Amino acid sequence: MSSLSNLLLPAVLFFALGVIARLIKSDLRFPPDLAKVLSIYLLMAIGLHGGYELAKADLVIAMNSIMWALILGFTLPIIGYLALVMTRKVSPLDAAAISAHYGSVSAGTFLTAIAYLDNVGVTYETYPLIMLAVMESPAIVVGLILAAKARHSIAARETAPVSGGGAVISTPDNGDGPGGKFSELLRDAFTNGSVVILIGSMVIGAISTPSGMQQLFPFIDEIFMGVLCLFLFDMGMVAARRIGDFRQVGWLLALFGIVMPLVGGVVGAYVGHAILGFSVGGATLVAVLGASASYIAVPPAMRLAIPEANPSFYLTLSLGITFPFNVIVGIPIYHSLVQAMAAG
Amino acid sequence: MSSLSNLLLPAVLFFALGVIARLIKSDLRFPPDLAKVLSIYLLMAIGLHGGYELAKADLVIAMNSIMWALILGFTLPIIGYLALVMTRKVSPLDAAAISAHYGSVSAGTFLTAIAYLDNVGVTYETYPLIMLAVMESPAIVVGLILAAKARHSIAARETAPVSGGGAVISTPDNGDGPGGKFSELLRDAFTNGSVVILIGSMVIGAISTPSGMQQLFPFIDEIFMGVLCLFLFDMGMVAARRIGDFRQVGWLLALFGIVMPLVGGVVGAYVGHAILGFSVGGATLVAVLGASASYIAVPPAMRLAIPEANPSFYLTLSLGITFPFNVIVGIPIYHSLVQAMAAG
Amino acid sequence: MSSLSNLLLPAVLFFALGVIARLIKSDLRFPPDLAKVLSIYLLMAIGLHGGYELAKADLVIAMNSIMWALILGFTLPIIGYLALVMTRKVSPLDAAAISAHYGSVSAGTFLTAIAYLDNVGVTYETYPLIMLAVMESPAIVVGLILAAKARHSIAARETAPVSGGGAVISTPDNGDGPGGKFSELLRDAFTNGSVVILIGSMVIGAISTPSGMQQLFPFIDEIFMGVLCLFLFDMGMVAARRIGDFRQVGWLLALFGIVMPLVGGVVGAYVGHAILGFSVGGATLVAVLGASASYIAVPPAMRLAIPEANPSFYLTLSLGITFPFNVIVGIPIYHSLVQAMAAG
Amino acid sequence: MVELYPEKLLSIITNDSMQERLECMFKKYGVSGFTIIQASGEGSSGMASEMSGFDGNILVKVIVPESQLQVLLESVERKLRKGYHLTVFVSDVQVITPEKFNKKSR
Amino acid sequence: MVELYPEKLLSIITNDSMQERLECMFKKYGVSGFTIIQASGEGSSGMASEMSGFDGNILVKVIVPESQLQVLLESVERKLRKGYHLTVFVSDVQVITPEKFNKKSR
Amino acid sequence: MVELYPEKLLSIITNDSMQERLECMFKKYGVSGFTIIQASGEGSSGMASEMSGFDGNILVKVIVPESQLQVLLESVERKLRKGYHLTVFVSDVQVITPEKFNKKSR
Ligand SMILES: Nc1ncnc2c1ncn2[C@@H]1O[C@H](COP(=O)(O)O)[C@@H](O)[C@H]1O
Ligand SMILES: Nc1ncnc2c1ncn2[C@@H]1O[C@H](COP(=O)(O)O)[C@@H](O)[C@H]1O
Ligand SMILES: Nc1ncnc2c1ncn2[C@@H]1O[C@H](COP(=O)(O)O)[C@@H](O)[C@H]1O
Ligand code: NA
Ligand code: NA
Ligand code: NA
Repeated sequence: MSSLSNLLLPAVLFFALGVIARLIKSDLRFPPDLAKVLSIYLLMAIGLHGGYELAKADLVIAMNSIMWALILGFTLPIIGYLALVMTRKVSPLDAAAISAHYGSVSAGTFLTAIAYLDNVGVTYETYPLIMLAVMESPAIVVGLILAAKARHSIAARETAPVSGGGAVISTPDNGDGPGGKFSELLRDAFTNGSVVILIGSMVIGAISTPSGMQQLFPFIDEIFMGVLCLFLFDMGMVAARRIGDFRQVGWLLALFGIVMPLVGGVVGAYVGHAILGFSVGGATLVAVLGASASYIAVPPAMRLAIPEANPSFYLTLSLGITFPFNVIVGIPIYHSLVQAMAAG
Repeated sequence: MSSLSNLLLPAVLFFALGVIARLIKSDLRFPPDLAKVLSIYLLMAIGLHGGYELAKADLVIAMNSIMWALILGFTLPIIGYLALVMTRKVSPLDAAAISAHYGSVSAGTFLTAIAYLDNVGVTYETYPLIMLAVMESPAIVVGLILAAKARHSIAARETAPVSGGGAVISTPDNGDGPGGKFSELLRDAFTNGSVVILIGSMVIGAISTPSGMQQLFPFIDEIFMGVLCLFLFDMGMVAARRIGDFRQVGWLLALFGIVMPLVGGVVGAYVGHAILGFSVGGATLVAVLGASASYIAVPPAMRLAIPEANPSFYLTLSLGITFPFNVIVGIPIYHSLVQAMAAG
Repeated sequence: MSSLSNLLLPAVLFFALGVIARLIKSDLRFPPDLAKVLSIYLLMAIGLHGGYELAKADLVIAMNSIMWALILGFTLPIIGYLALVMTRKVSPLDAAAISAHYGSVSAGTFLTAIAYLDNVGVTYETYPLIMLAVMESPAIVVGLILAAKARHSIAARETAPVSGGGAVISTPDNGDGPGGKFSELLRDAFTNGSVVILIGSMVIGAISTPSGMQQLFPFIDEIFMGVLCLFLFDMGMVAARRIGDFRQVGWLLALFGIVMPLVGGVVGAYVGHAILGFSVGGATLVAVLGASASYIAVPPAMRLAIPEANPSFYLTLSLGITFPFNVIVGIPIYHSLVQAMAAG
Repeated sequence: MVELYPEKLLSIITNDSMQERLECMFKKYGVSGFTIIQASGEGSSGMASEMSGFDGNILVKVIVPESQLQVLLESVERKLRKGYHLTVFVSDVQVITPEKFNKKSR
Repeated sequence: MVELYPEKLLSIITNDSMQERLECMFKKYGVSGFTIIQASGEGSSGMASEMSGFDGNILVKVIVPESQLQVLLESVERKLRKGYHLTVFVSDVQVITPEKFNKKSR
Repeated sequence: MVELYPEKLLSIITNDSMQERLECMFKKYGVSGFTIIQASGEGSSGMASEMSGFDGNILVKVIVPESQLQVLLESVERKLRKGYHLTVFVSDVQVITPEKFNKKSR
């Protein structure tokens, strides 16, 4: 029932429309920059709103949430990495790059979850929003560490560089290798665009004069749902373009794109419900944070940090499999899961 | 009187401002993607609204409207084609490409007509909206059929290929000619972007949960008129850029760009008023559907389907002549016409 | 106190966020066309609003305002030019190009001033809006005249062309030099994009039917502040990119970028308060007009009209120094200044 | 010293509605990759409006070994003969990694 | 086998405010067409901000027969001498349909 | 008659996340300027989505004297060896103002 109501949400329906448009090979194309503009708006709107609410929030719970966001962001990629390495379907560097995506989050999925909760009339805390902002970065750092480890073991095994499919495998030269400018990549992780908009808007929402915020509310509230629909319409097309690559990725890897969010969802639900003590709505949002994979902030970071990894793998998994899975069937599942936890 | 009030509509005034900006050679340029984004919004907004209303509509009238939309879409291009071939000013392939535009419709003109009716306080049915969605495609198909016919008769007359002005005239080689991949072009006709957005949004508007739609209304209602103004401002500049090409097109062809919408308007008014039995507002909208020519969906379709035709001809006619004519003087004329029919 | 409240305005805070994003080297990038679209919206919204109000305004005061706008637009560049030539840090042609920017205005600064006045609850007249529209052009003309004068004196001093840093200095050949197509550049000055949108929207706001305007108000009112925040966020990043060039410009020139707006602010405040007799709010806006420098309309005009001038100079000054100075500290200063005048 | 190897760069300027067909052509003949850039312009078929997102041009670039160039050019010529508007030109380029361009990408 | 004929490709990179003037120049000298691409960059006149839609660069491409190249270059050189910032370069290209580039488009 | 002087045009196609690094490289080796164009495409690392503003390609163009080309190519080759995806090609161009390209811009 709740999952059916999910499927009748305009936001989810527009995502499906985007997917369908590609499947029927429509010539519909959104301008390249539209998704970027819409996501800037969405992050700004949700950040302002969250900051405004958080100004009244409990500092202890907020700190606790941040700590658990960090723990999730560090732990989930390690789980993913170990699972991927065990499949023996991808190189350790690919495994590092892919799993970094699963420690991070997808704002699009998070916002769809909010639309879903609003629609079924479930309330939620604002703390998951800080967690959203916090979780973008650590996963990137873990990805770097895993990659450094992987490169080390490759170097131990081989002495001469071997040329692989299309790309030449990196020799770990001193200090100038992709893993070399670690500090630079670390800075990149914490100053990436989404984090700046989200945290910046939260701070502005918290410190602005109330009359100033009052003038902003129509912009960030009234057109929000419409913009979200447009964004998901666009992303539906982008995701569907990746679905085709999925044969290339292989069945086992595709399966990872569905199992990993379920694992992340369960862990997130437990953290949200049992550890942080959030309501059903709040814990569902934490589950969604655990389940979702980044497709905006992490891919360019991985291109720079782990150039040896194949972008087709991580883009297809996060954008073509996990994102549609979460938006269409995942969210109601995580909601039911938390309901069951709360009931049990 | 009603035509004066048309000229004081912000939407029409912004269109005029766009035209003037080009005529005085202002350096004003809108980003190339803006018109595309605005038209995505407009189609989405009007589709959602229409779908929401149509969910409550009479199925028999709806079916009837669709049937007559198909008839209009098939008949008008044939009238146009015969008229153009008679002028002997353009090749049969040009005639096919031009007339296809007149069987299709212009959402910009349709929306201006809605703004006009709202402004003079005339109500209208929602059925013309389905007709708008339906009429995009058949005209493209008719264009293909006319072109195939034209190519056939050219091939009958000539045996060796003759190189024409800049482009080499197509020899109808087996199955691989522009008319060859007919099925593919047919699919293109029915999956073109505008149709997908419009029909998709109508379906979403019809099946979404009411609470979901409620959250969308501010987005699709409140800023609608402003977005329409911005769109027409932009299109005014685009249209004015084509007005200059009008000497190149010749007086007789330019005249066609004014007479053809009048013919389409009369036919549409008759269908809307006498056959479908719509109110004055609804029949005016059907007249506008008959009168307007596509400048978004059909041109790229014709570039692919009838590459031998000169794009300057059909773009100048539909965008540079018929579109401004309809927006500035056509709409009040069609309205008066339907009023006269209703009175008589 | 009032300056603190300025710093807590969302619009100013977003500007600061944009600056910070660049300073911490975030990879945040807004699509190139976004600032353009947002400024089109802002000019259109403020124009419509102003036109609507001005339709009820006093014609004598309006005419008087226009006259004083012209006087400011012609006088300020001359003051700037003389000051710059005295510093001997830039060539006369650079001085002409730079000072033209200070006779013109920055709509972004003007709108921030409006947000500031709204926030502190100070009312203002609509006349400064006409002055905003009027002041874009004369400064460009003065720039041309100063450049023609400068070229003349260069030609008098030298007979053979001398090749300068990267660019070859122009020899005043007959009628075809950059200063030659004077009439064309004059036309450019009065048909530049911002002027067309602003004056066009004012006319539309004044002559539209009231019911037509009613439908536009949600678009031009409710989302206005949000769009302004997004625009200033973007411009903060653009400005910050120029701040780095400031060493290249030199300390004395950088100082000009702060002293010149103060001079313009004092002159504007005097004109607004003592001559035009506006309220504190209105006179503050006139002060802001005097103080602000153009960074949208004038730079491309100067590239065409004075190609020999170095764009780094005028872009760094107007965009990297004067704009942030005005937005962050200038506006409250001009406000206090007018308050002092009104009190004294 | 980095060594350079000769390849051919095929450039095609046309209306953006042709994009899908060109991509099909490239895949059919197994090129190693291609690049697409938005453009506007004027030519024998009038102006490609740069003022609206509708009806713009694209500039397509493909680097291929000399051996692959002819078959692509023949395919292009067939399209030209059907009336499609393609502005086509070939230039000589030099690359560092010739093996990259001599095989199909996937 | 598709035959190829030599032509010249003139490329100009400059500020987008120059677009109208360059188009005028092309029309004056009767080129068969031209193509314009948005760009950003840095050079002797500082950086052309790619971060805002204001004040960007354009890359203009014109294919002309060798005979037409000189007169265009002379016109370009006159502009350079007046102080306009134009980054200009010429390359050799080969085309399938030389007649397309040897006459004025309209 | 306008005289022409030979220069080298280095073109690099890569993911837009590489932009900052390439700009650093150019500044380090003191090129006189560079130009950047947005692009999309497909290659050995899959498709660079032209459908969203995320994860697009860039085409970078740098005109340098022959003497400067080698050091740039060596730097590019080092990046390739680390696994970065760069599609690189060099062409011969001719310019009017060789001095413009033979010195650092600022
Ligand atoms: N001589 C030329 N130089 C550069 N681009 C051209 C030339 N001729 C045509 N084009 C480009 O090719 C497109 C189609 O040209 P056409 O097929 O001649 O209409 C034009 O819109 C231009 O962008
Ligand atoms: N050496 C170069 N290579 C490539 N593009 C350049 C070069 N020098 C200048 N440009 C381009 O030309 C524009 C104007 O250059 P300039 O006239 O040197 O300021 C720059 O913004 C760059 O886009
Ligand atoms: N043969 C080619 N011709 C033109 N562009 C290419 C070619 N191969 C790769 N590219 C471009 O370079 C980008 C990266 O290529 P790759 O490193 O092979 O994934 C692609 O997205 C294309 O835009
Ligand atoms: Na996650
Ligand atoms: Na029609
Ligand atoms: Na000023």
